[in-house]
Amino acid sequence: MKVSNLKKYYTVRDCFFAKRKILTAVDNVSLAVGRRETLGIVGESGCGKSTLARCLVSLEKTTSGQIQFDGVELTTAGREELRQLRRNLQIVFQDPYAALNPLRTVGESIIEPLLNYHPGDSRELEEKAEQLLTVVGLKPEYKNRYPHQFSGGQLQRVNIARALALKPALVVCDEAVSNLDSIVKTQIVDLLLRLQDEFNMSYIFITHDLHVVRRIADRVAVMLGGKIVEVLPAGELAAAIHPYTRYLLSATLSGDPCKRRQRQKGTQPAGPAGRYGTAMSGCALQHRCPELCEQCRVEEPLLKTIGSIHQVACHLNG
Amino acid sequence: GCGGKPASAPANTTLKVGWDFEMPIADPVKSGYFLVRSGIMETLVAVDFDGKLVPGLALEWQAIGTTAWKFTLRPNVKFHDGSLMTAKSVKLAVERFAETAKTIPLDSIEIVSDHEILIKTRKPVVALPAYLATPEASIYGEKAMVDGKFTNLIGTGPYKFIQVAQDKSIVTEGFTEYWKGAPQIKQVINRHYPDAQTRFMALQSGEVDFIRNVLPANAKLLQGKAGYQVAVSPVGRVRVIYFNTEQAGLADREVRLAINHALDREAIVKDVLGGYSKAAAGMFPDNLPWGNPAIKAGEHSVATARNLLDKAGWVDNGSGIREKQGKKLELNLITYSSRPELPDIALVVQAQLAAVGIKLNIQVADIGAVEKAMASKNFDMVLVARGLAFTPDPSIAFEDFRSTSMSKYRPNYVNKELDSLLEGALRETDPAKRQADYYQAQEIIDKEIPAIFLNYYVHVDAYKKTLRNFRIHPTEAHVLTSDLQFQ
Amino acid sequence: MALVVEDLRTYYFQADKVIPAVDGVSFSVLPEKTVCLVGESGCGKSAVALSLLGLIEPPGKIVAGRVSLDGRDLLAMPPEELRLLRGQDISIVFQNSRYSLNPSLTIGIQLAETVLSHNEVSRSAAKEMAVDVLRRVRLPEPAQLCDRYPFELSGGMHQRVMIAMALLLKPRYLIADEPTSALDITTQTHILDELMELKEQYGAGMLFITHDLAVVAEIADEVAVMKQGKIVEYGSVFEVFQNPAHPYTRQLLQSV
Amino acid sequence: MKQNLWSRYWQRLKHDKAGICGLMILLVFAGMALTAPYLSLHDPLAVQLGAKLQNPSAQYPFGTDHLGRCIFSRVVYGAQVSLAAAGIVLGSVLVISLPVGMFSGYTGGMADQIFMRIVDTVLAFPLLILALAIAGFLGAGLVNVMLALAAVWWVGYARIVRGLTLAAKEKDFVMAAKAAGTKTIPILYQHILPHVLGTVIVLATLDMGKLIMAVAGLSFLGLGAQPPTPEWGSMLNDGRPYFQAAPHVMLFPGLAIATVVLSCNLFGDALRDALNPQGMTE
Amino acid sequence: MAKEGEARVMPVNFFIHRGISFIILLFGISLVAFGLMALVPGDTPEMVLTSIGVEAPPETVEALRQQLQLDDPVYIRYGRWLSRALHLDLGISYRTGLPVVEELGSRLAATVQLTLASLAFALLFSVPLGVLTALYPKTWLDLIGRITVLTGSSIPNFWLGLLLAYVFGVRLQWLPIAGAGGWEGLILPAATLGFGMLAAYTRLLRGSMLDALSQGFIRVGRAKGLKEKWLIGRHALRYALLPVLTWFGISIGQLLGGSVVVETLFSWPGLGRFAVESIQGRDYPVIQGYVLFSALAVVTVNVVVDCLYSCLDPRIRLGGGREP
Ligand SMILES: Nc1ncnc2c1ncn2[C@@H]1O[C@H](COP(=O)(O)OP(=O)(O)OP(=O)(O)O)[C@@H](O)[C@H]1O
Ligand SMILES: Nc1ncnc2c1ncn2[C@@H]1O[C@H](COP(=O)(O)OP(=O)(O)OP(=O)(O)O)[C@@H](O)[C@H]1O
Ligand SMILES: [Mg+2]
Ligand SMILES: [Mg+2]
Repeated sequence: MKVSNLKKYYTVRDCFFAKRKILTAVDNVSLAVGRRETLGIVGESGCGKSTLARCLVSLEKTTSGQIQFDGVELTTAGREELRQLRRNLQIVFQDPYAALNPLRTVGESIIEPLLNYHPGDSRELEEKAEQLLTVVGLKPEYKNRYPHQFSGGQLQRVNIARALALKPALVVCDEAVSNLDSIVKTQIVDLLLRLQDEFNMSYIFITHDLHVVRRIADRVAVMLGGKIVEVLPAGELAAAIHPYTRYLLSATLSGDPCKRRQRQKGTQPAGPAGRYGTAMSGCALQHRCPELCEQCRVEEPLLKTIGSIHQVACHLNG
Repeated sequence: GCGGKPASAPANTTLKVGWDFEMPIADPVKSGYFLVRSGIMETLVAVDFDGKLVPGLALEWQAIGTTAWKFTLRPNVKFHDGSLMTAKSVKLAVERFAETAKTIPLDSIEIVSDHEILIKTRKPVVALPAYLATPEASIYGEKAMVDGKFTNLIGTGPYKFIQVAQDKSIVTEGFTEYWKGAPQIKQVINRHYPDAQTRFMALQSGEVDFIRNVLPANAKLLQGKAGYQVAVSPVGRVRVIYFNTEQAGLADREVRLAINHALDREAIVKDVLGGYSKAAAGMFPDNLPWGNPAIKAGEHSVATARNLLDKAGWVDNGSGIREKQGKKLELNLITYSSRPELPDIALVVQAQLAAVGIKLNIQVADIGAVEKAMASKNFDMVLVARGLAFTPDPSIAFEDFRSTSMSKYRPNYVNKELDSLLEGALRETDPAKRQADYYQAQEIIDKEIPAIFLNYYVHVDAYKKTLRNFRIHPTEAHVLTSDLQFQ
Repeated sequence: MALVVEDLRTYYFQADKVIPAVDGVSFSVLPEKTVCLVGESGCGKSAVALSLLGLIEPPGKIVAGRVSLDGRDLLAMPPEELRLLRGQDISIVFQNSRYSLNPSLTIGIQLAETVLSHNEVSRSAAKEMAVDVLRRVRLPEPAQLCDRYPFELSGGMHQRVMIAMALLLKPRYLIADEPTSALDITTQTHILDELMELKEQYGAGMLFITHDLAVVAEIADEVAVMKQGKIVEYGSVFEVFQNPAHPYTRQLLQSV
Repeated sequence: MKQNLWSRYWQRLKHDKAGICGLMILLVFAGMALTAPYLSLHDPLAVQLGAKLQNPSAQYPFGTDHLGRCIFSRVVYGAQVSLAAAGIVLGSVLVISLPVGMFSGYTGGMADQIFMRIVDTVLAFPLLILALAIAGFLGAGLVNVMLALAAVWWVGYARIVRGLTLAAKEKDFVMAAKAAGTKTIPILYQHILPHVLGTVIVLATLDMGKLIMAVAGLSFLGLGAQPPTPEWGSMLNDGRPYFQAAPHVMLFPGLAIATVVLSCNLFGDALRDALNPQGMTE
Repeated sequence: MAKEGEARVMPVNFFIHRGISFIILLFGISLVAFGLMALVPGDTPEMVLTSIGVEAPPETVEALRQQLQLDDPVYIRYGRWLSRALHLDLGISYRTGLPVVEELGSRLAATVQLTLASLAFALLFSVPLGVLTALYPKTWLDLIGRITVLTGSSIPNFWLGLLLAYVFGVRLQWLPIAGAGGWEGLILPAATLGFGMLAAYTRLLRGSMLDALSQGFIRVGRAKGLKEKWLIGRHALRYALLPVLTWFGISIGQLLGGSVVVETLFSWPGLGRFAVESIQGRDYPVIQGYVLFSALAVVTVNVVVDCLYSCLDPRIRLGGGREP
């Protein structure tokens, strides 16, 4: 998959009679994911990751830009063409409850993609559903339950099962494991990796969990304010140079009760996150970057390649 | 207690009337019938209870030659606005009537004197006084017209129009300077109750003192109840079945005659109409002076009917329906539902004809569809209730049977003899000869049976016993008369 | 003075069987203390949270147990009293945050109504409180955000709105069901700081449900490990992290 | 999953006593319609002036009407006409309006705009007048009246369906279905329809009675079932003159209509609940 | 964070959009209103004459035909009619001879009064009943509430009206039968009409309330300690009102026309009855006028409903973000 200059705007209004304003959720994003590759996307909450994900699978009209998948341009593809592509392009939604039809059993939801492309014997499909449920660590008899009878993590796994049903070439996972306990999370990540090996699958993996990113991703893209500000190999996360990425890394919790962070009382931690209102020029991080320079305020930094795959958008460290 | 009741008049002299039909308050050339019924307006020529023409606002009239009539007006008749009725105002009203109604080929109206006018026509109009007795020819004051438009209701009748109340009821007051003398009733509130049941309930609950058109079943309920009086008034209307005499089976007179014998008129009167009617003998009821007394009601005899049909070649091969040359004797009857008794009568007719082996299919439509069917001659039988006396002259009723007339209820029957007879009568000025012609025409119709007259209409009204002097004209024109009063 | 849960049992009654989502759970949350509830997905953590506030809906039912807040039995309380208590004394952040906001009311209204239904304050004061609390959870431009509708927000923003709502009245006890699962780490640490401040400044007790053991290590005083409706291990955070007694706990800790 | 979506609804429906009651009554009426020739005691069309307006008796369980016809037999036969007419109209209304409304709402765009303008235009006209005009144009007769009613009635449904579709299509699970590669038609059928159906069923069951009455109303104007066809609405109308004198003439056809409408509604409510699994799994 | 700027891709203004479709709609309505009459059987001039009680000779019919300019091509007649209609001249009633606008206008108030009163009646009972039956589903309260409401509206209009009139007018003599004059006269017709709507609104509301109550935000509301009344009223009811509102918009036309029976029964001087009388009397100018009139009313009400709708559902107002 190759994405170039993708943009997505929303119009919002503060009150009924106010003028509409344009909100740029995704701004000029270009990225590429190869076969059998996993691209991790991390970034601040609200920076446009989910919007990007929805655009990538063509569930949301993009404002501009191109998305190529398997050599086909998604933004201009016809309805049926798109549908055929979706066999190889699946998504796991961020909100597991909303993404399941409350009037259907999860079993039905899981086999829905199968039914669409390989309609077959209902007995077979049922077995398949049970099998998928087992794979994601749920009991097969859960297939007859309704979404409201599940816990959050269970639903998330149902969503994963649905996305994997077709063994697609690319799965976009929007915080697919955030509600899972570490054991199950590990299992699911292992599962995903195994499937990748087996079927040459690719993932776009959106998450906040840096551990997971390290384990699963080949490359990591860091998003900020609708833009990608850094791309680097997952193994070299430590070598990140964009201030925001570094900040993310430093904020990691120790995981040991004895090494608790000392809370800096009274200090305003790292400034207000981004802006949501007035137009802004310059770097998205300008209000909280420790190493701000004059250029950062006026000019928007562009993504520059500095290593073989390492790219970064920063005036100071580029 | 209901609103819309102006506080002034004392209750015992206020008459509240529940009407059955709409009460348009407008130009009398359009809504004259209500204006006359409610006693707001009057015509030059009036009709008495026997259906005869009598002086109204005109004292007398007289034909001058064949195309002119002289009318002498009643002196000292006052309009509701206090002005005196003059020849000029009469001329105005009659001219407008002739213009819209187009039944009178008016040439001119000359004002001979203050009390005399001369109405000249382009063609002889024998029944001109009768035409002028129709409510549309009501007389109104000059001030009624503003800028060539009828705007003010200024009549001469016993009740003077006051206003249309908020609830669309029409308020009138007794006119103290009425030429026959001031009426006893001080105020009348006319209200329209389109639904017969609620109208009846309004009487029961005391909301109104008098209602028109009571359903037979309800009239029975009132009978013997203290405090109420049911008035049964025969009027000039007949329920009639018209045949399309060009339709296969019905072209045969024997078949029509058989149908006539198959019908049990008395049963219909008794069981469908609750006795509030009278089996018909010919076209005109007794209370109109035009009927031929020699004509008797068709005799009910199933045997005769069967014989006639057998003779005509229609035989029953066991299916219950008679056949002739492989064709079944199956007829359609169209009627309409705005007079609710008609579909019921149709059903009874259906049953009675079934007894002699005729299959009748019923189609209930609205009056428009009935007229359309008759105009396009696309019918076998229609059942309608025909008004005979809106214009108190027999000629109108006979138009149905004159093959060249424009009547919408022509049974598609052509009889040269009848035609020439009726055309002659239209020009006949001698009343006696005219009557003879019409008697003869009735005999022909009775013999040829282009139509079966079933029964005459009887109007059933009900009112509180305290109301006095209530009586209805056969023309249905006068309802609220000046002599009405409470006890 | 504590939020005490004794032998709580919450079952879901299915047509053919009974699902014991919570099956005999006891613990207590003391003021200024944070109890972290961890456990495998689907073990009944959310059910515990709901039971504490008497929010279990049919076909679910609390079949046994006691929940008492400062000695008052929550489950036997008259409705009006319970209502006053909710939100004011004890508040909750739900797991499904997106599903938890009314789609047709603005964020501001949904925050302000919480204030208004407990305190006699003016509308504008309530609004101010709302803006203030949105700022505290690090939502940008809180004043404008008040006029936005839920569908315009991202998943993490939803979650922060829900946290803000729970913090609004400075409750004495806070139940948080995976409140930071959709947040990036920087925002998460900030939110945790904010919660700790609530604890320190107002002496609030907290029941924190999470999967993230790092978070547990960071904030917990006590840890309860749940498995299949039961608490299998319960103790101070140091004990549990250093000497896990139950095999499941050990497994959990190793998996990080 | 062994049973499909719809048969599962039935499983749930079974437990709703009021709904099942309603269904039973409807079935009884349907059975009555089918077995009318065996059930009726007299010829429903036989005019017997001698026996008119009789009170209920052993011979005439519901009494006789103003023409001496057995009301019981007429009610029994009337079930055929009235139920069939209302049912067929309602069925065709649903068959037309569901796909059209869902499609229009789901796909949006120009087609939707045009469709909405047409719907608005039709909706803006008084139902009765439109039906009159159409029936007048097509001619009298029960079938034409049914056609006319269906032609007018579907529009309102289509609009409601469209509105509900608009709301449903914003939900994440519809997106998820699309992402799963589900074609438009199955999305409409499997995801949107169940969400739309609840409200539509409520309305449809309510309209059953309205339709019976509308057929009667048009019959009264001479456009519908022709006398002596025993049709409930017309029977009720025919009984009006005897409202006080012989109340039973109105009572029985009235009760028949009321019972059918009532059971339709109870059944409809049950259906609605069955379509919504939440809060109903006991 | 997302970046924002002034509107660059301004969509067609909401109001312009509405205005244009409004005009198209009116055009469609006028076309249908005019064309409708061509479908009704019966010859106009003859009908006119009959309705004024005159036996029409052919010359007269012809004269009237010319007077009404019925021989012109249809589109010319339509154009003429439309241009007059735009000047609020809808012609003269054949039956009464008064301007149609005047006739309709004088009856409008009565119809509006009756409609509003019956609506108020229906809402007065259906909102609490709908809410209550949804709050306690599958209980006796639910069953009894539903059956009561349903029974009321399962009884055909004209039968119910007669029963009410008989009981309260004739037997008890509490209320006047003719629904005229003061407010007492409004009660019976409004109740009869309202009863018919009661079930529809109650059941719709019950259904959508049940739906609303199963939403997550209700649970959140409880957890926040919102007052139950506020929770039901502000959250659930507001959410539940959407389908009811749609239904209202759709049924307003029926409501205006559906009052015919009740207006006739209670002798209420309203538009519906007048229209039906006009249909029976083939009073074309009145029918056309009425059709236009009620179409306008329906369209207007629907615009209001749309606005209300967008207040209740922000997604519609803001246009959402998603495309199919
Ligand atoms: N309405 C219901 N009907 C039947 N079973 C239910 C219902 N709600 C929850 N359950 C079941 O109860 C159990 C406990 O659910 P709960 O939501 O408490 O889990 P959890 O510990 O919060 O899990 P997670 O970490 O995944 O959110 C689960 O197995 C779930 O399937
Ligand atoms: N339908 C919409 N209308 C208007 N604005 C929207 C809409 N959907 C998202 N946004 C805005 O777009 C921005 C990006 O949202 P998005 O959901 O993509 O964030 P995210 O990166 O997924 O965040 P999180 O990690 O919190 O889920 C946010 O500021 C959000 O408010
Ligand atoms: Mg997101
Ligand atoms: Mg949970």
